Amino acid sequence: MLGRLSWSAIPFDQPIPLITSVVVILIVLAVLAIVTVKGWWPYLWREWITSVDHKRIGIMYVFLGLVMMLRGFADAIMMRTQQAVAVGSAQGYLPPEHYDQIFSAHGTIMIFFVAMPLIFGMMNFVVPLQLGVRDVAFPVLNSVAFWLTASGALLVNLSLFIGNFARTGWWNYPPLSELAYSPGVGVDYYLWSLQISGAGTLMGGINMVTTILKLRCPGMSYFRMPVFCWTALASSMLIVAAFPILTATFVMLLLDRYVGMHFFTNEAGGNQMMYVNLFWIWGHPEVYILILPAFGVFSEVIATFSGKPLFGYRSMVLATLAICIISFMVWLHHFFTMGAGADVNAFFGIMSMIIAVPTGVKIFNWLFTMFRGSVVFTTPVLYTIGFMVTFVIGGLTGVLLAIPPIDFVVHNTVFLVAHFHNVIIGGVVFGMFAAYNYWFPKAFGFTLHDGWGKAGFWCWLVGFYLAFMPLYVLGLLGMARRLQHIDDPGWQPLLLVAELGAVVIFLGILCQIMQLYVSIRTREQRRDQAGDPWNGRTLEWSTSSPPPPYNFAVMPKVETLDAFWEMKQAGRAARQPPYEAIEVPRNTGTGFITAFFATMTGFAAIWDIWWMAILGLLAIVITASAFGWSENREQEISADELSRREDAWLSPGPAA
Amino acid sequence: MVGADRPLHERTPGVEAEESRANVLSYTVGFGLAVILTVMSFVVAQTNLLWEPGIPVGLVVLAFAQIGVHLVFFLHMGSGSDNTNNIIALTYGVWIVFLVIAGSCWIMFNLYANMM
Amino acid sequence: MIDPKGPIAAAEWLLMINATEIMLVVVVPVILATLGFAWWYRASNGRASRDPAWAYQGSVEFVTWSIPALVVILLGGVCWIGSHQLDPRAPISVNAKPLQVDVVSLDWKWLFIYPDQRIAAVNELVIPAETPVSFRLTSATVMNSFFVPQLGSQIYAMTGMTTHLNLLADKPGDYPGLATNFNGDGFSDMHFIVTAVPAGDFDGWIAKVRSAGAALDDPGYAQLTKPSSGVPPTTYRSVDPDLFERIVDQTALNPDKARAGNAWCPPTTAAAGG
Amino acid sequence: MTAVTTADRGPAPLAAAEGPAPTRTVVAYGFWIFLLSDIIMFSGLFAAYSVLWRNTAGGPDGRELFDLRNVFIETACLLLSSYTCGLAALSAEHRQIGRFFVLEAITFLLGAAFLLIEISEFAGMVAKGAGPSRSAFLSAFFTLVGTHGAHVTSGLLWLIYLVAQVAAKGLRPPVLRRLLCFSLFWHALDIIWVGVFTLVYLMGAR
Ligand code: HEA
Ligand code: HEA
Ligand code: CUA
Ligand SMILES: [Cu+2]
Repeated sequence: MLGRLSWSAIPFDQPIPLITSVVVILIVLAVLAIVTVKGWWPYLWREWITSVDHKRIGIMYVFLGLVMMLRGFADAIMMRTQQAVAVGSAQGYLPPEHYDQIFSAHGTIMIFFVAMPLIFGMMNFVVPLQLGVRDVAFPVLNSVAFWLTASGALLVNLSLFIGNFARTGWWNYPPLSELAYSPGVGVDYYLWSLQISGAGTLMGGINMVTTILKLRCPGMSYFRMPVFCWTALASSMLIVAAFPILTATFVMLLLDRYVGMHFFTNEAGGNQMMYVNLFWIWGHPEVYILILPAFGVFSEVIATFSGKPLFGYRSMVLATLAICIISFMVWLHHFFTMGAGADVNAFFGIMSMIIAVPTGVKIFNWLFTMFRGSVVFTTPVLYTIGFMVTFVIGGLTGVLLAIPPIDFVVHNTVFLVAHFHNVIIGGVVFGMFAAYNYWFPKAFGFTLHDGWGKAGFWCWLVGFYLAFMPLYVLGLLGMARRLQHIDDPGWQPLLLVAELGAVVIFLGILCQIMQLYVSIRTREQRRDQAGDPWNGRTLEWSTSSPPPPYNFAVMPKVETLDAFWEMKQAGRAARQPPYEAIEVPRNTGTGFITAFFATMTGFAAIWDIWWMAILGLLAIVITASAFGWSENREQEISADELSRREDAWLSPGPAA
Repeated sequence: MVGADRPLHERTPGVEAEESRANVLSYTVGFGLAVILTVMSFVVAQTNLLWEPGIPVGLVVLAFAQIGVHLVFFLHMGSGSDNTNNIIALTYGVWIVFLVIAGSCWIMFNLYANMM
Repeated sequence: MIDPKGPIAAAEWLLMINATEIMLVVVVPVILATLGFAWWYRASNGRASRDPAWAYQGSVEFVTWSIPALVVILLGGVCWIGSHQLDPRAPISVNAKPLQVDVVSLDWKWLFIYPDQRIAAVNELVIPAETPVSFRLTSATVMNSFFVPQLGSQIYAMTGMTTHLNLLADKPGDYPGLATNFNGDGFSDMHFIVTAVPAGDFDGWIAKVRSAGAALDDPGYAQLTKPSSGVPPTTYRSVDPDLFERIVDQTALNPDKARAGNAWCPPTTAAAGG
Repeated sequence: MTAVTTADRGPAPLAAAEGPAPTRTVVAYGFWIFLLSDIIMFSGLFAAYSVLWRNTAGGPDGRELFDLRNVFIETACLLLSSYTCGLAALSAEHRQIGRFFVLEAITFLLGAAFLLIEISEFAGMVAKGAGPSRSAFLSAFFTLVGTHGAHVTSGLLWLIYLVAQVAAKGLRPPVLRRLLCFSLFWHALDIIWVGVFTLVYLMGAR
């Protein structure tokens, strides 16, 4: 009846997971209780859960990403602490079977449920606004995509309380991940949650590509699109091309595990190298899926706060597209040491280095954007400068790794761990924090407190260097990654420095939480009445903060790059045109319901509860069919309503 | 302007002006070509009409031709207002498919050869 | 940093230092310029000249593309040559006959077989200094990677497959070796010491091993395949020199079983079916 | 959600630079991107098959297992169904609802015939002891061909569902857009089948 599920799945005998579970469950229950007592459910259901507004969905993505970041950080600090104390003959406080789950969960969560939701959130929120349109191409699909991502995140976290997570690293390489070596539910949690969220990601990518290519306001030709839209397009194109391969690869591994096939097993002609190959065909483009939108953010921020157009716009676009294409031709650099011939290794090494050219061009262009501008040091700008300094170091070590003979001596050491945290924290995370500070007023109608934001930045910057520079050194000394304990006592000082770094990062997170708290408390003073707090250049700043459900009462007409800036220069901003009725999509529970049943199906499949899996699948089909039958998907906002709303915004203090 | 004759979700007027240029003739021509190419594939595979070692190459070429026929006559690539975008997307897709299959084969066969 | 003790490692470390230096030539000025530009052009600096319209200049763009391109052309050349020179398969050309060592990754220990000497050892690798060592590697369980940092390159070990690696120790000494590809709970303890002895002493070591300890027969090997970690170094007085091939074929544990390995890449026999 | 403003009421916008594209274009383009991603998904399976097809682990290979006569009939069914599906799309556009039903019925029958042959082929192989867990080759074979079969199955279910919509609502623009997506899907399945019969069957049977 319940498949493999029994009471023994709950970790009563392991204090650490048990206590964590209890605490997390209590927090969740407390939140649910508050929501119930305050009677917020109807509001949440109407305005958020069933929302198909791209802005709301974007905000929910970012929220999901930030919450998952806390989980990922909890894992990170546990790992750093373990490695700081488990030196010499000491075993630390985490036994291998627990430590192994933690780094696997950390990597998986950080990539799929922190970084991806954050970039998707930013793209969702910003792209339609920057394109001057009212929504994405497929608003309901957007909601389905978000909720499927949330469903995957839920499943990963469920593994904490019920059963356990994979102990195979975030790559989940077979044969270790095959039934023979990982008989438990851990790998199944990994596979199903990523399959479900992967489906969501693919939908999101298709939606973004279609939106950017087919829905732009009048006059918004390709070369008038803001750079962030270009990077969102490139990133989404990579998603559309890469995620299906991951899906196919995981299908093969699932078939191996569930029906005894032999794609990657040690027996019957299976070939484990093929998994590695397919995984990285997805995996390498994935890291550029993450970094490209961050590049877009920096481009917007640096131009806005230098009071200048972005230097070399066309070069920037060209570089973005070049990265998009080339990043699909380098994947072998993740397994130079597998034993391929010198020609193959050298080819992929050189292709990898070539990416340094367009990336370098971008760095130079940001540099020249500041040149002869007037740079205002807001929090987003600090993140941008911190990024430029930090990322080039990570890029340098990346290029080192791209030279096969060098990779031979640092592959799978903590040198590599340092490289990718260097580019991910210094690139993606900084980018998302810049975006968060930059677009927060647009999303919520008030600015964030700059002082706490800057304090957070400095903690993150210093913490990052303390936490990861020692790992470069340790890697060169020959310390492997994923070690539960370390034998050489001589390495302990550096490991303690790294631990300190993680603590400083934690302080940064506290500052950010304070920033949010203080900003909400003082929101009345920090209202963004005009909708343009930074003297922005692109269309999202031309509407109110937060924007109305329909974004623009009258669709903007664009004649130049940096459209809003030029409009302000020409004095054409905030003209009050005659309003006409418009349509916005109607909210629907389709996304939430689909994801609910997807979670159920995934959970059932993990625990071999087949009746429930079939039921869940049927329910998904029925939900989709019901939606596919419906026709009345839009609602009208009348001209009167529009003018009432717009007057309310424009009259107290007209913009520009 | 939301009339009863035009449902709400028709975002833009002029939707029906977008009709495809397909007609019975184009489908029939496409079908005929596809049949010929299919038969040729089967014949080439099972007879010795083609030089033995060249057969796989021949089959691949025939498959490409056939896919082209499908794209042009059934999926109407190359007509319609939206054409350039469709073709760019297709080119990108084909390029990725090529990289995945050819790249995997190159890497795997190289690994096989180096692991003797 | 690390202290290379063989030509392969020395070359790789030198390459790393060179490549780093080359890139620092660009990266350091970029960092300085970032900080400098940001500071000088801060909004509150009255002395900075401003040009808020300056967003394009062909010559500047030409330079911004050229600088990284030139660096990459240089490093790309290094990459191509280095990959060929330091290919793990390439034999090391010195005037000594290479020592053959077969490496098997087990859960969670390393088995070293000396096929010519017909002896074996677990978690202990003794080699003659100044003599090239030619490794063949495989795994009896999951994927792993064999790495002796001070001697150079690492390479994967995988079931049903044979990878190749050539290393050389310049001087006698003890060099730590380790597994770098995570392979389960016992991973952290899967390390060993490579002892390079003066070339003359190697035969003495062989003789000593031959005279003591157990023989590694099939039951003994079956015992080794059981998961265990932190296994102390052990030597075996004798071993079937074909054991490695049989492990690759996956016939070592049940000889009657037909070869189950990868049909495309049988390590010892010609490829079945072409 | 385009504003129905005066400016939008002009002739149908041709280039996207003129403003958001009409719904039909957007839907068709989105679906086209989905199809490309689906084809890329298949390319992963094709790659796996190409790498594993000789790894028969001492078990039967394609020469022993494949019956090209069946494959030819399967191909004929699918090709013909693509043709009738295209004609059905035409009748839908011209609002010839009777013809539309007949043609879609033929499409369905041909697709179902294809599936039946495939299922009986699979069943025969399993009965011979050549099931998907016999060898890596057979795993790759069943997964690649089976995934295509699963797509055909969902296509058939989708077809029933759409025909029901047409019967209930008539050929209204939203229904027409869904039909357009379906025909794109059905043609794309045919394209994938060309890859399958060439790579798997014709080359494998030699
Ligand atoms: C956001 C994520 C991100 C980004 C942007 C990058 C960027 C790069 N990465 Fe990184 N990488 C990862 C995330 C990322 N990486 C992850 C997660 C892994 C490991 C996963 C795992 O194993 O778990 C990894 C692993 C990894 C490896 C595998 C190593 C191994 O497994 O042994 C390699 C090897 O080539 C590599 C190379 C590169 C290169 C060449 C770049 C380049 O794009 C960098 C380009 C940038 C610059 C070079 C700086 C700016 C340029 C200039 C200032 C111009 C002048 C300079 C020059 C011309 C050199 N990366
Ligand atoms: C997006 C990717 C990402 C990010 C951001 C991080 C962030 C961090 N990671 Fe992680 N890491 C990976 C991806 C990432 N990591 C991957 C892929 C692996 C490989 C796994 C494997 O081996 O399989 C790995 C492995 C890994 C290891 C190696 C384990 C080992 O090999 O033994 C370690 C060890 O210290 C580590 C530490 C850290 C630390 C200290 C941080 C810190 O920077 C902590 C970061 C903290 C946060 C990001 C918290 C967030 C902030 C908030 C919650 C915001 C506050 C709220 C408001 C603003 C409102 N990571
Ligand atoms: Cu891989 Cu032989
Ligand atoms: Cu990579």
